This record gives sequence, structure tokens and C-alpha cells, in this order.
Amino acid sequence: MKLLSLIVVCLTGGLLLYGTADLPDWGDPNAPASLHLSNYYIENAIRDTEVPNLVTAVLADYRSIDTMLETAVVFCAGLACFLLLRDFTPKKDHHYRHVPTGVILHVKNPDRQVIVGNEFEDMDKEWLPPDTIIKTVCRMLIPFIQIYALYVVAHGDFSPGGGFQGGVILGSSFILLAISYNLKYLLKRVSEKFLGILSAAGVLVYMGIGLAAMVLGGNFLDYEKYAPIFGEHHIRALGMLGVEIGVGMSVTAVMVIIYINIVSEGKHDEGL
Amino acid sequence: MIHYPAIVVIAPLVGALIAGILSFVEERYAYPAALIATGISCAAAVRDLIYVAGHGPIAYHMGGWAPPMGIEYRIDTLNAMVLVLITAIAFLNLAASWPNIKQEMPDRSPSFYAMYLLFVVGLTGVASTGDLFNLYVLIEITSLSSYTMIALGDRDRGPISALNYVFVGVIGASFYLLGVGYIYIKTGTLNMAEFATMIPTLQDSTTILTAFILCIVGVFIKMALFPLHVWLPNAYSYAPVGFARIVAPLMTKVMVYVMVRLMITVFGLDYIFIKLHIADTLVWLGTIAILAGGVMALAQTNLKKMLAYIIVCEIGYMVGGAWLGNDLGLTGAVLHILNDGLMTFALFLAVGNMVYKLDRVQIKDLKGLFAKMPWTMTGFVLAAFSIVGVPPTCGFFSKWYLILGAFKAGAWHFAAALIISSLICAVLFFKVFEVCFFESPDTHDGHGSDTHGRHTTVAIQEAPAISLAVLGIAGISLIVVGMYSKTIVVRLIWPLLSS
Amino acid sequence: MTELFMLIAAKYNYCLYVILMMIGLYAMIAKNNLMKKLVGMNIFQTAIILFYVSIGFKHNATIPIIMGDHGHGGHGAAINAADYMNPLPHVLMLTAIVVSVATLGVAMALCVKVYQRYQTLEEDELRMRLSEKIKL
Amino acid sequence: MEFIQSIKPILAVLIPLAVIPVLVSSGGRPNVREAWTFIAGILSFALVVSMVPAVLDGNRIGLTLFPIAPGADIALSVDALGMLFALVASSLYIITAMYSIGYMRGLNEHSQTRFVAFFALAISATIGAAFSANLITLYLFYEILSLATYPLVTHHQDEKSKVSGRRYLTFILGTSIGLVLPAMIWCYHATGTLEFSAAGIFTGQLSTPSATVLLLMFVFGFAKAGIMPVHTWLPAAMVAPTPVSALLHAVAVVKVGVFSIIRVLTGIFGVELLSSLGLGGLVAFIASVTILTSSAIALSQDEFKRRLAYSTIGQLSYIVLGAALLSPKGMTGGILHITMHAFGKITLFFCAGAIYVATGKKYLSQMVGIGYRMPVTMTAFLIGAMSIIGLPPTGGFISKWYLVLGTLEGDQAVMLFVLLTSSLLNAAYFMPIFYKAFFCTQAEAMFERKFDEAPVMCVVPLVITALISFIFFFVPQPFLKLSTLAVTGFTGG
Amino acid sequence: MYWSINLVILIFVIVCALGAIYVKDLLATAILFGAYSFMMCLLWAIMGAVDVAFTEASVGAGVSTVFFVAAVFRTSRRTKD
Repeated sequence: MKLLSLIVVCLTGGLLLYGTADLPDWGDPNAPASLHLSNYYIENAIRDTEVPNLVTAVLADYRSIDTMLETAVVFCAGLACFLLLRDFTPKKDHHYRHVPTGVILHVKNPDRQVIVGNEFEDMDKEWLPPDTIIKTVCRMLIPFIQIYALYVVAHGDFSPGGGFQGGVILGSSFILLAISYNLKYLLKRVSEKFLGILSAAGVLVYMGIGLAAMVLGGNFLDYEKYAPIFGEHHIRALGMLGVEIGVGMSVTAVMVIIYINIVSEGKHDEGL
Repeated sequence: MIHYPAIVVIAPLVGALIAGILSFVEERYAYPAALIATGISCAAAVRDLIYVAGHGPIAYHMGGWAPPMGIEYRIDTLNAMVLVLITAIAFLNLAASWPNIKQEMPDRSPSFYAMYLLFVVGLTGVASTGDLFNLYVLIEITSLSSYTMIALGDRDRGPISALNYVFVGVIGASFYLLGVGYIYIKTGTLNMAEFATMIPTLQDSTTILTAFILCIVGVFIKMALFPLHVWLPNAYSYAPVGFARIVAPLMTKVMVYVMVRLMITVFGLDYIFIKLHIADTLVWLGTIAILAGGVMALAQTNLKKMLAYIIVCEIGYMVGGAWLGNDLGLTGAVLHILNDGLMTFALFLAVGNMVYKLDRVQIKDLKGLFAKMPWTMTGFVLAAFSIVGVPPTCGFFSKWYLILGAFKAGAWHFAAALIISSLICAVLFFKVFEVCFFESPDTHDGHGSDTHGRHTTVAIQEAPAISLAVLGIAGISLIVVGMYSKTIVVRLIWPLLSS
Repeated sequence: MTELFMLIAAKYNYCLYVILMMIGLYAMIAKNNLMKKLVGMNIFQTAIILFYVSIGFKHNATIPIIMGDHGHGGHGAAINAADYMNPLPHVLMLTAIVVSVATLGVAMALCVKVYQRYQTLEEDELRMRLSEKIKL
Repeated sequence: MEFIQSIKPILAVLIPLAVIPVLVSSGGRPNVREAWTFIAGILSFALVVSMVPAVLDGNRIGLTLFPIAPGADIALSVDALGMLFALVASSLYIITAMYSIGYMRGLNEHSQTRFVAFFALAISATIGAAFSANLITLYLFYEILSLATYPLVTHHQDEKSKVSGRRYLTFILGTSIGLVLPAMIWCYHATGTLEFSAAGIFTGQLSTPSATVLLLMFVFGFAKAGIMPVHTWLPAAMVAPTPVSALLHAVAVVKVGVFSIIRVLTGIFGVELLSSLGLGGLVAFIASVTILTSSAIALSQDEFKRRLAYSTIGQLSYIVLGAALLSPKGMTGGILHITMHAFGKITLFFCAGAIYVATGKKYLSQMVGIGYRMPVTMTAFLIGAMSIIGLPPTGGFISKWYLVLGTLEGDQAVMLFVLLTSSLLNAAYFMPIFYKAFFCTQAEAMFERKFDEAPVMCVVPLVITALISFIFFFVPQPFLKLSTLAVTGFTGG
Repeated sequence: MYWSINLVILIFVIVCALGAIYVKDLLATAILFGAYSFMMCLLWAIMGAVDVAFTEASVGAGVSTVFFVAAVFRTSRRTKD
């Protein structure tokens, strides 16, 4: 097996090296790749779209359908994790902790349950109370992370960043919350239902913008057609902002969904 | 300004998202939403086909950007045909598989519909895009959703076979991506049509050769051509019925379509057949695939596995035919995309009905099925004859063109392989029929009757009416398509090849 | 000899990408543990991304964000294409990265599911379990 | 000779097909079912007959249904040969339908509905084959017929029928897919058309060896014709209920085989080409070998139907031989023999079935002295046997007569010898049956001398067929006219 | 000078990749993989692909690693190869 795979690998590598033989030199400004399309983008993107960040311009405008579809891929991944791992079978026996004293009740009978409130809190078997320092640090850190994430989403037109990066950062802030406290604490704040709907709604926003353009008489995702409504100025930039927000929503939700489902095997208990 | 090319792809996506939301809000509306979405997309595809047959290709510029800056969706007769096939099968299967899905995954069917629609999005997109990188993204959507749905099948084997499929699929897609990279670094464009205009100046570039090989190998992996087929049988036979019914007819065929597209539109027949000298090798590969698939199918005891290996065999038909290097062979291959899609669909519909009633389809479990499920078996027999290539079912006509092409190219081994594989398929299916026909469910010794008294009428236990209705439609379409194959060839396929 | 050296000097990092890819591919095919396979998968994909990104690289050019007065309004002096990197590969690779992480998520979910069912991620043991299951 | 566009042929094909759903739906009420069968049979027979005058005037009737490839359409066209065959098949279908009522009910067989449905399908395919305008249409109906016959052959659904069903498929389907299909595509590849034409479709682009190979592929590919060594399915198929053996394995299926071979010889290769390449002799040789061998084997068979089967194999080769003589008289004889043998042999099969129904006896050794118990049946048997042997005053004599004339015309003494020898052999394996049936001592008789016939529905048909083959001796029209017409068409006269 | 730094980091990347593959502890694999991703993102930043580097930093070095750790936490940590 190992030998066979080695042979395969060497063959592929040889093929690739063979292919590199007549590649243009690395970083050669006159390589065909850097002449044909890229020059058009570099020279005209500003005029076409009034967005200085070329990458965003190409990503969200020239090749916007690509981006929409990859957002769909992200949504697909979230849905996949939900479909594959989520199991709705209730836990056999429950553990409760009496908050003031720290005494732990172990209720075997599933239909007799303790009211969870200030007195008692629900918990798992393997559970150790989150460390206070981590808790506080994260509590102070997370808002800034989230602000920054929103900034990245919003400012993607002018500086590096955009929907994906912002979305991932936002999502990871929630994940951080889940790690520093516990999963239940996160799910109390953002319910699974909310996440699921958010993940779909993000893509839907993106598509809505495209379809509306279609309704307004243009092609799919042709932002120009919004000019009658929002005015000529920076109209494409506006459209891009809209789709970036959609992407951000979707990515955020999906990152969290994947995390919670993997880390708790879909049981949604305390997890990590 | 016609928007149908966009609608074909977008409608299922909207449906998927709405179904995804509904699965959290109001479960029982998810199924109608999915059905409507596929229906719309199917209607749009048909409209496309009519338009294209009348007025020639449509180029739809996404975002209003003309290619090569933007991405264009380019519909000509070939992919209009494939799109109709995809969307029609998606719609019909969704209608037919409702009982099976309810039976197999009662708790999470709404999200399953969403996933199903994403799969359809991927397929339709792959069939209609005119941009090399966009194709990669769409392939990935298709693959991700199919990994998931395969894993939802058999409780024991599903996840493992899905995981193997993940690794193989990622390798395939990455090879394709690398190939696109090599193309891009050499030409600086990603648009298929524009690249086709550049290829004549790059005939001798080793980079382009590498790119071609990488793309084709990637596609071969995805379509499970013989040596690379290992993932397919498990993946297809352990998938849930509702998904197996669509992935088996469509996934491989769409990949064959991609191969044909790469050959015709992207690299161009001149480059492939005149510059490169790999056609004969690939025809041999197809021959081997046909024979190997047939022989391995003979060894199976599970009906689904058997059909999966028959798919491997059919892939050999199409690859070999496409690489024969003459118009007839290519015609046969393209026609076989359509016909094989229909045949496999009908077969898996029938098998799905059996699974619905018997839930195990080891061949030995099928005793007395003719008495128990007469209508299902009628459809199964029809589809089987089509695979064997009995006129007037459509399977015969594509085989006709393939063999003609083989004769014209002087590829006797390929013609022989086609004939032999028909015989093998006949043996396979009549093996199954004998079990269903001669052995009654009550006698376990397998020995037939000595007295006529045994022939007590077995109570008919048929699959749900909707599944049967769809099976009927599929069966009739087998004959109708067969009868009108000349129209299809002359109106849809030859314009493409001549251009 | 020298021109060979020159060739390698001009293309050395293409060769290194190839090496990287092959590491990933090897891990994907030959490793026994599914997690390791996943790592290999990711290495493979990132290597491809690296290849693309290096397509976009140009000597003495800057990042593809238009500087200065073009930035706002965009009616300034004409832009010299040679000053900026090629943005297209970057765009493609953004997409590719996201796709790869999505794949990773699905694959991991599958791994967890397999582990739930069989309590192992080693392929040989999995094969053993399956064959046992078939026997009984 | 002009071409008349008409939908009559396709109607004649479709009516038995269209009645199948009705048959299936009225499966519960047997009498209604049989009534429908009769209606369908009579209708299609009437349609066929209604086309006879036009054909006798030397016209062709037909239409194109579906173009499937350039130069190869699904098309029907009725000429003299097809008309002759269709007349035989559709007329005998009615009679057999009647017979099968008596037989199946007499033995109260299971799932009779399936039986009649597939019977109708088979007959429709037969008529279609008779009317085919080109090779691909012929192949289409040939395949449909092969598959439609399978459930009939394996009707009993027991181990024995399973085995023989396998053999049946292996030979019929294997040869048709493995030999005929490639041969057909070869022709299409070489010439670009598959239309039957008296001049043949090959215009000199065929070398002798390849022509020989092609011809052999066709002759052995149409295994339904029972040319040795691809004949073994026929004795095996005798496990089927007797009506099946009677109509399909004495008339429809096997005759479709020889019919296809005649079509290929005369329509694809063309008489001139064959005679110029001297390939007729080859086919004639193969046929004559089959004739002698099968007749010899028939002598040793004790089971009634198996003996009949081997006799059938021999008689089929008569037809092929006649066609292969390539002389007008000989071809006339061969084509005419389709009819004569059909009526004669179906009578014999009916007799076998009647005896089985009445007494349950299958073996000839058990039938000593049966004549006194079933005199009608055995008399009919005598007539049928005479017709097969070719003795006057029966129809068989005429076709044999023309065959002999054909051999003389082409002064092929060997073939003449073959014909005469095999006639002797025929007599040798039929006459003892009749003799034992009547002329035996009281002691060795196995049945008491009291009149006890099979059910009337069994007896009437065999009487009818026997009478017809008797009448043919005096009025061989229209079949003689048809066959001469066909031959003049082939020889381009 | 681009290419010297470039080369150095490339070497680092390859080393990290090999390490990630050959280490016998899956948690260590995850961490090494994170390091690998981070090196990669540096490399891209040097090549001027700031957006890609940004994405890789957040996705590859960040979330993917977390996923790996989570998956390892739910499955087994030790492995034979």
C-alpha cells in the first residue's frame, strides 16, 4: 500500500515538475497570467466599481456568482454537520449542581427533572467549573473581537478583509465564548434555531440582491440596476457591501454550527 | 433578455435555503418548497432547450460583466439536453422518493431536502457554466452534498464509504483545480471559450499538456473510470434510496459531460486528437472498464452493488466512445449520457421500490417478486432490457452509434467489448429474473414446483402509487427517447459537433 | 548545468510547492489514521493555493489595493498595471480556502460519526471490524 | 408495382398489442378474456386478408414509423413473402387460441392470463417481423419475439422449465446479440442502408471472404431457424405447454428464423451476388446436413413432442435449402413450404397435445392402440404426417414437388438425393406411430376400445388444420401465387 | 529581498507539514497544523496576497485548528502512525 502510494505520488510529482518546465519565471511581471485579465482589473476596476480593494471588487462584483456559490458551499457544510451529527435523543440521566453549596444531584429517572434556575444548574458528568481568569479575560476580550469582526466585514471594500474574514472572526468569538464558559452558556445566548436560520438567511440576502437586480431588469447580481433607487454614486460598492454582509452572516453561523456539533457530537451538552 | 440559464441554477438554491429555514421553523412545508423549486428549474431547463434548439446558444453574463472579466453561463444544445435530464430526474425523483425518505429518516427529512436541492444546484451549475474555476466550485458543492447524503444511508457502512469518497473526491477536484491553475498561468484566462481561441498558439507547451492531463484525470476520478472506480460501488449502494436514485443516474453522467465539454469546447478536438496521441490508450481503457465492470458485476450478490458495477461498465462505454475520435463515436457517447441517465434512473427507481418493501435487496431475497410487485418488476425488466440494448428501448440506439463509431475507427476491441458487455448484462439480469420468476417466496430450498398446486396467487404488495407512477413515466420515456433518437441526434448533437 | 541551475533558481519555489503537494498527497493515500488523512488533505489543498498565489506575484509590485487619490472617486492619474499584484488568483484562492474549510468540517463530522460507531479511526482496525460484522 | 402508403400493416401489428391491457384487466373473467383474444385475432387476420388483393396485384403496402438513424428507419412494408407469412401466422393464431382454451382449461393450468397476454405479444411481434421493411425493423421484432416467448416456454416455472428456459435464452439471445447485431452494423457501416432490395445492398464493396463470414454470421445468428448446431434450444423448448409448441415452435418463432434468413439472402445480399459468389451452395450444404442429421435423430426420439421438434428442425432446413438453391422453382418451393409445413406440423402438435390432455401420455411407446380410443385425432395425425412427408393428396406434396423441381433446375443431384432420403426418413419416423396406433393386437393395445376423445375445443382445431392441409393439395392459392410473386420479385423478373 | 525570506519560510512550512504528518499525538498534529497554516499565511502576506493571508490566518490557523482540537477531543488522541 505504502509503496503503491509512493509510486503514485512520485508519478504525480514528476508530471507536475514536467509541467513547471516551461512555466514563466516566478514573479515575472510579463507572465501571461499577469497581463491579460489582471491588467484589465487593475486598470479599470476603480472606474467600474469605485472600490479600491481590487480583490473585493473582483470577488464580489466581477466574479460574484462564484462567491455566492461558495457561500452556498459554506451553508452546505453547516447543514451537513447538522444532518450528520445532531441527535435529538434525550439524555438518560441528568446531573444538577446546587449553585450556592456545590452539591451535585444525580437524577436517574428521565421524567423527574429539577427546575433549572438560580438554585440549580444543569451539567454533565465530566464537568469542571470554568477557570475564573479565562472567564474574565474572554468576557473582556470578546466584545472587541466582535467589533473588529464587524469592522472587517464593513471595511472590506477599502482594506483587506470582507465577509469571510469578518464572518470567521465573529464566529470564532462565539466559539471562544463556548470554550471559555461552556457550550450550554453559548446556546443560551444564540439558540441553534437562530444559527440555522442565520446561515440560510445570509445566502438568501446575497441571492435576494441578485434576484432583485434581475427583477429590476438586469442580469443576475447586476448592481448597476439599483442606481434608480440608491443613486449612481458608489452603487456597486453598496451592492458589494450588501453581499459581504450576507456572506458574513452565513459564515458566522456556519462556523459556530460546525463547532458545536463536532465538539458535542450533536448532543449539545457542555462540550469542550 | 432571457434569464432561464440563471433560473435553472438559482431556483434550486432558493429552494434549498427556504427548505433549510423551514426545517427549523415549519417542517411540513419543506417538501412542497423543494418540489416547487425543482419544478421551476425543470421548466426553465425545458424552455432553455426549446430556445437553444431554435436560436442557437445562449450566453448569460452573470453580474452583467461580459466574459472574460465576468462569468458567463453558456447554454448550447449539449448542456441544454443534459440540464433537462438533470432537472427532470431531480423533480421526478423528489416526487417518487417521498415515501422512502419519510421511511428512512423520519426526523430530519426537511434538512435532507435542502441538501438534495444543493446537490441539484451543483449538477445544474456544472452543466451550464462556461468558466473553468466556477466549474470547480460547483463540483465541490455537488461533492459536499453527496458526501453528506451518502453518509446518511446505511448505518454501519454509510459514513465509512462516504469518508473514502471524500478523500477520493478531494483528490479529483484538487487535480482539476491544479489543471486550471496551469491553464491560467499559461493563458491568463479562465473562460472556456476564450481559452479555446488561445489553444492553437500553445500546442507545444508542456504546461498545457500537464494541465490537460490533470483536468482529465481529475474528471476520471470523479466519474469512476475503471482503475479509479473503487469508491463508487460502496458509496452508491449504501446511500439512502432517495439519494441513490439521483446520484447514480446523474453524478457520473454529468462528469462525462464535463469530459466531453473539455474535449469539444475547451481543448478542442484538433489538440486532443491530432496533437496528442492518447486516444487509442483511452479507448483501450474504456474497453477494459467495460469488461472489468461487467465481470465484477457478475460476482455481486447484492442487487445495488451489481447495478453500481454496471454503472462502472457504462462509464467505459461513454469514455471509449468519446475517445474513438470520430463523429459517430462522440454522438454515441453524448446520446448515451442521456439514455444511460434514464435507464439507471428507472433501474434505481425499481430497486428503491423493492427496498421500500423488502429493505434488503440481496438477490436471494427477491424470490417471487414478479408475483409480489408486478408493476415494479415490469419497470425493472424494461430498464434491464434497455441496459442490455434490446430495441426499441433507448439503450439499443446509443449502443448502435457507439458500435458504428468503433467500426469506423477500426477499434474492433471496443466493438467486441460492447457486444460482450451486452451479453454479460443479459446474463446478469436474467439471473435476477430467474430468482424473481421461478422461486416462490415460501419455498426456501429454491427447487421449483412439481405440482401446479403450488402456484397459489401471492398477495400483491406494491410500492406507493406515486413511486409506481414515476417508474411508469421513466419506463415510457425509455421507449419514447429510443424512438426519437434520430431527432435528438440530428437536432441536438450534430449541430454541436459540426460547429 | 548552469542553465539547469538557472532554471531551478528561477522556478525553485514551484518545485517546493510540488514537494509540499506530494507530502499532502502521500499522507492522504498512505496514512492509516483518518485524522492524519485529513491533515494531508488540507496540506494538499493549501499547497495548491500556494501555487496559485505565487502565480499572482509580481516583482516590485505592491498589494492589489489602489493607493492614493485613485482610492476615492477614482478619477486620478492613470493606473500602471505593473505596480499592483494580480488580484485574480487571490480571489480564486479566497474561494478555494473557504471550500477547503467546508470540506474539512464535513470530513470531521464524518470522522466523529465513524468513531461513534466503531470506536476507532485507524483504517485497518475499521476494516477488521467490518469484516467481523460481515461474518456474524 | 407501386408503393401504397397505408396504416393497415401497423394496425395489424398493433391490434394484438393493444388488446393486452384488456386481457390483463379482464383476467378474472376467463370467458371475456378469451373473447377478447378472438376479437383481436380475427381483426388482425381480417386486416391482413384485406391487403391480399393489393399484394397480389404486385403492389407494396407500408409506411415509415420512426426514423432512428439515417438510412435505417423503423418501417413496415408488405410484400408477397411477408404477406404469405403473415397470413399463415394470423390465421393459425385464431385456431391456436381456440385450441389453447381447450388445452389450458383441460389441464387447468395456472396464470392463464399471463399466458394469453404474452401469446398476443408474440403474435404481434411475428406479424411485425413479417411486415418489416428493413433489417433493423426485422431485428427489433425478432428480439421482442425472443423475449416475449421466454415466459411462455418457462410457463410451468419449475426446475425443468428453468433449465430449458436458460438454454432457450442462451441460444436465441446470445446469437442474435452476438452475431446478428454486429453483422447488421457491419452491413450498415459498409453500405449506409439496411433496406431490403432485390438487388442487394452491397454494390461490390464486399470481398468473397468477408461476404462468407457475414453470411455465416447471419445464418447461424438467426438461431430461431434451428440450423445445426444452434438448434438445441428447440427440443429443450418443448417443455412449454403444447399450444406454445404448436404455434410458436412449429409456426411463428421458427418460421421467423427462416423468414429472416430468406430476407437476408434475398434482400441484403441479393440473388445475383450470392450466385456470383457461389455462396448459395454453402448455405444449401449446411441446410442439407441439418436435414439429414435431424431426421436421423428424430427416429430415436420416444417423447412425442421431441420427435416433432426434430422433425421441425429438418423441415425448416428444407425451407432454407429451397431459398439457397437460388433457382426460381426451388425458392418457390421453399417459401411455399413455410405454409404447408406450418399447417401440417401444427396439426401434429395439436394431436400430441390432445393425447396428453385426454390420456396424460407423453411417450410414443405408451400410445400403442390409441387409434381406437381417439380415432379423429389419429386420422388428423395421418393427414398431417403425410403432408410433412410430402405425399399426395396433401399440401406438403406441392412444396416438396417444387423443391425437387428446383434441384433439377439447378441440376444439383446431391440436393435431390438429400430431399428424397429425408422424405424416406420422415416416413420412417411418422408412419410407425400411426401403424402402432391402429394395427395392433388386442394384447399389446394399451387402451380399451372405447371412444373417448379430448375436449371438443382441442379436437375441432386439429380437424380444421388437417382439412386445410388436405385442401391445399387441390387449391394451393393464394399461397402459391404469393410465393411465385415473391420469387419473381427477388430474381428481379 | 523577497526570495530569501520566502525560501526560509517555505522550508519552515515543509518542516511543519512533515511534522504534522509524522507526529504520533493527534493533538500535537493539530497544533503543528496550526503552525503550518500560520507560516503559510506569512508566506502569502510576503507575496502580497493580503486578503488570502488574512483569510488563512482566521480560517486555517484559527478555526480549522479549533475544529481539529474539538474532533480530537471527541475521538482518540493516540495513533499508531
